[in-house]
Amino acid sequence: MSEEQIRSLERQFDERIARDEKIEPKDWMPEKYRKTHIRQMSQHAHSEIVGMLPEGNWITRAPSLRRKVALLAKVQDEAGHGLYLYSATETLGISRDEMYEQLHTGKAKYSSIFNYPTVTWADMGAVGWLVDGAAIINQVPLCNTSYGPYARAMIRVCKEESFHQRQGFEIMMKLANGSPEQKELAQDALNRWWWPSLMMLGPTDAESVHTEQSMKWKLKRKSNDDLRQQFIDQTVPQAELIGLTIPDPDLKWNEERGSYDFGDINWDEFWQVVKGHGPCNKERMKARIGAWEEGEWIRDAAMAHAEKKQERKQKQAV
Amino acid sequence: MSEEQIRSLERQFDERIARDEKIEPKDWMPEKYRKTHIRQMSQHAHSEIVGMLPEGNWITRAPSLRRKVALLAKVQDEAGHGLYLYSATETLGISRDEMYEQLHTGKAKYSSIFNYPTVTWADMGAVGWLVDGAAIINQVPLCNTSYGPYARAMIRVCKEESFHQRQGFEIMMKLANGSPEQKELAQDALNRWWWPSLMMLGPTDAESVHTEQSMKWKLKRKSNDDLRQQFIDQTVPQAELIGLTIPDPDLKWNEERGSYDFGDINWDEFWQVVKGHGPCNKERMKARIGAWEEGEWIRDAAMAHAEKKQERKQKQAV
Amino acid sequence: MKDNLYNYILGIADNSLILGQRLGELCGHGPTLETDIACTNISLDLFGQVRSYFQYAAKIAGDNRSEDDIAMLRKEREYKNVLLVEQPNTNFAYTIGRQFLFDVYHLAFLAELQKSTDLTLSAIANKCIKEVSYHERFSSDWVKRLGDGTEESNQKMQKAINDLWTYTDELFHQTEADKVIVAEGAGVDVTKLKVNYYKRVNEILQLANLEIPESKYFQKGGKEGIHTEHLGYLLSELQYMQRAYPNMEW
Amino acid sequence: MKDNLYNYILGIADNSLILGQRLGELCGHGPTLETDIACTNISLDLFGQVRSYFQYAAKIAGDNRSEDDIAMLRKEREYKNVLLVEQPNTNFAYTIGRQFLFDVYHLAFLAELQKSTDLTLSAIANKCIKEVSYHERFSSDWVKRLGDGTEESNQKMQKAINDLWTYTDELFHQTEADKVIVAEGAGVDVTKLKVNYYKRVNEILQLANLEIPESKYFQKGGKEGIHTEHLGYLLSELQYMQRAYPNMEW
Repeated sequence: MSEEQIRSLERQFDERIARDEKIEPKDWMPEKYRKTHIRQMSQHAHSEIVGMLPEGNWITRAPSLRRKVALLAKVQDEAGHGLYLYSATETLGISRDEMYEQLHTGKAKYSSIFNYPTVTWADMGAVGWLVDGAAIINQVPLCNTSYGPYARAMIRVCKEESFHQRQGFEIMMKLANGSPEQKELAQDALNRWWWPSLMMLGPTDAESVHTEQSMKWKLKRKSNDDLRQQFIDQTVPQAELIGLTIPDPDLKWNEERGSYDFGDINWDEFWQVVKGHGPCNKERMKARIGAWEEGEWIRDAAMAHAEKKQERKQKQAV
Repeated sequence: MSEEQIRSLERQFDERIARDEKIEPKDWMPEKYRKTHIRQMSQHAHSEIVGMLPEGNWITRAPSLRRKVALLAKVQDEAGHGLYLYSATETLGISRDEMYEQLHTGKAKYSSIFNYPTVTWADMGAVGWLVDGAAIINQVPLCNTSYGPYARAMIRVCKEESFHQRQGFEIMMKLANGSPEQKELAQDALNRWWWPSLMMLGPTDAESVHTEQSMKWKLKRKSNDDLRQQFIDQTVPQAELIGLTIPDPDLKWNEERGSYDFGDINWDEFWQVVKGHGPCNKERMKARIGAWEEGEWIRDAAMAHAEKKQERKQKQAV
Repeated sequence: MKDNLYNYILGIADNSLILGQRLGELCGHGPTLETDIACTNISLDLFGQVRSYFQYAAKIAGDNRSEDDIAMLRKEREYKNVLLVEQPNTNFAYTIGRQFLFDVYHLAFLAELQKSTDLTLSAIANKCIKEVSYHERFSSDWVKRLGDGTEESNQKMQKAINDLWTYTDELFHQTEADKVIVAEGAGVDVTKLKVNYYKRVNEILQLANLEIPESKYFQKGGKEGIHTEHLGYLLSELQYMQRAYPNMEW
Repeated sequence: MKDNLYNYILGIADNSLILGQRLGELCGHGPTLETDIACTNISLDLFGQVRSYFQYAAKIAGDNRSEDDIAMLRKEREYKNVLLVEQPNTNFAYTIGRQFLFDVYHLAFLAELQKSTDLTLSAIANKCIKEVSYHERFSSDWVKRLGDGTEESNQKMQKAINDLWTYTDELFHQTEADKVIVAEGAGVDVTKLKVNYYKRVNEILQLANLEIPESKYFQKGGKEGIHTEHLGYLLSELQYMQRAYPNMEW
């Protein structure tokens, strides 16, 4: 194709997106669009899969059968999200195995929040309430993103995430209304998860790359700082409702802005974790790579069995 | 050597034993004496090592620091017994590695009692009281056995075993005098360990092989049935003292014999366990073989390091 | 009477409880995303069943104890599950083998329990049987896949079956409580399930190119609360929160 | 004041408690009989130390709590050990690496604690230091053996050191309680031990043909009770009996 032709295709492509049309797998798309989507979507899929680990950590120790069942179901939903996000990403011409490879070698990222340990049962509440809460704020706009398979996956994901978020909040509420010990557990979990949750909305706009292009492609519709403000404004009243204190002495309502002012985020910590030096980065990768490597003989067996079955069928047909 | 000469040596050898002289590693001995001792002594060493497992099972869950320390020390003593029994056996011209090999391939046996699981904490009491108790009865006569290294090892072993036995009895006593729940734990442990402990003294005399020869060599000084009677007569009053009931409806004092009569032993169970089909035979071997295999790179490293160190020393000397 | 029914129900439910817990350990660590989801799903089904059984048992006990008290506040000697289900996830072949050897039994058991004169039990059985027939399909498919797959997978699957075989016979033992409830028509006479069980299991093993173990030595004890050394560790996790924070709501 | 001293003692003793427990897991499973005995011996020493510290702490608390209450009835957020000692026995190189990286610190720490103005603490330190100098010799010998041994053992030892390195810096952090007790002259200013610690550690690593990790990123949190996910499982075993059978004598 001549450069002229490409430019014309690009123009048409941009116009389609501007008209809110969805881009589908078989449509022409700029290479950069494809690559950016593979990066973001696979990162999103990886986050679901790695995100199973901190919550999986409490399945065997859940305090009641009801909570155990809910937690199992939640972690299973995350596996499901991973599954259809990987499938959606595969429509862009990359295999799941390649994506795993990128995850295991550190080429692909996943959400840094999952590099914090789940230290007590209350973390199951805090993760649902705050981490899923922040995730939803990140993800709701993606239900209208330009790439069809991603947008459709996100609609499904968001529906389940908001159920998870309510479930997490309910765990926190129960603890906050429980014995003094339970209330302490809840407050402690909030103290530990608050700041990392704010970081989940991404670096400040000043430090953020890719934003402009992503806006155009509707991979991003609000800036990180706007999303963060939205998360804070939504979450603070919820904490108040159940009598927990946000661990930020600078937090206060700003009448003029109609929003909460809040304290400084420790971006050094953020970058340390992003760069692979958070509390659990190594553990998380060890778990994922371990599962993958231990799974090799099983995947081989399944493949060999399928081939043998096929052969047997063909022989019978002859 | 002519047959004549051998017969003469054998005669002298038998006379030495009859005179209660000790046979030492460098002394001439009949091949059968050597083999029989290797079999019995290595079996004894293996029993110490495998015997670490059922008790090791409760180290991380011991109910108090005092008990944890005592249990650790006890299991460590067993390792120590293993160590000097292996050393004593090595004087007969077999290496520790060869003995392990025999254990791991099932060629060598170990005491069947260790193929029962330790199900509750009270089993730490029952094992000490009953299993070590029965072991002592088996072993005390061996302090005077004819093979010097074995006799000396047994003197040391017996001293520690009787300490262990008292420790086990003390655990049982504490439980038996404790809460109703604790007393139930103690009674339950006694119920489960009583019969296997009786079996520890070996098959009935009618079924026992090797006995006559072993008597002559002082590898055995009383018959299995006599030892069993001794164990029962010694243990029943101890149970009564702490208010526990021996789980044998046929048990009763026989005034005439001056001993307890007791019920039938389930020899089918005994032989099933001996043949490798007890509750934990597979687990015990898995643990031992696992430790051995996982230790390979470590033993190799230690050897390589020692060699390199030696070389470096020699080079410096040049 | 009530005691026997209570114990009978626990005898059924503890199998699901302990197996569900074992599967829960794997959640997030499965060899593929699909098997991870499937195993978690089975675990979910099993815990759902446990809740139905224990809620009923709690009603029978009639003394304010809750499903969680029954699940998490017993001592190691009070759990009545068979030894099979407490065996560890040594590797995926063991997980699948354990599941398969239990599912075949479980399915046949529930088919009979549907006929129980106890209407609650028959209703629970009726609800569970659909789930369990899915479990059985899943696990026997995987037995075939691993048995038939590669040489390595065949060996691993064979080893798992050989090791787990010793725990199958216990499925068909009856406790005293069982006998009473069977006589009343509310329970299932498991001794009658044995022949068909081995027939079905052997059929699948053959399809999977696996040898049927010949050992005639079996382990039992779980139904009487005498467990393997694996169970204690499982319980220390299962019970941790209820023990450390007693008498609270979650 | 008393609270600070109590917390200070727990901060010392919890390291021995958790490390002793980790070593206890290995008892009967060591790679050779000799190392099995040695590791159990270290575990024994550590638990002996724990008892001395906790008996003293119980006296300070003065409210009838026992050494076992302190050891086994706290919640996961109340254990003050450094993250290093709770790391699992991934393989023998990790066990040795963890031991070595702790022992070098422990020995230097006790040498200072001997000078404590608190006579009980200085007496305990005086008793323990002989044991710990044996530990340090044992673990550094093994670091050298594994580092210098075969290519495989060198790689394994290097990997363990690399992974555990991230937990070393925490040894030299001070809690609020630490600062108060140090100011009073009863505690050890751990910040002053840091330079010599790395000097000694690096010396051994070099003798062992191992590379000194370059990472400047470190983990902390244990001293404030924020632990890695490994600790919870360890505690569920450690506490099991005391939780399941409360208020009894053993």
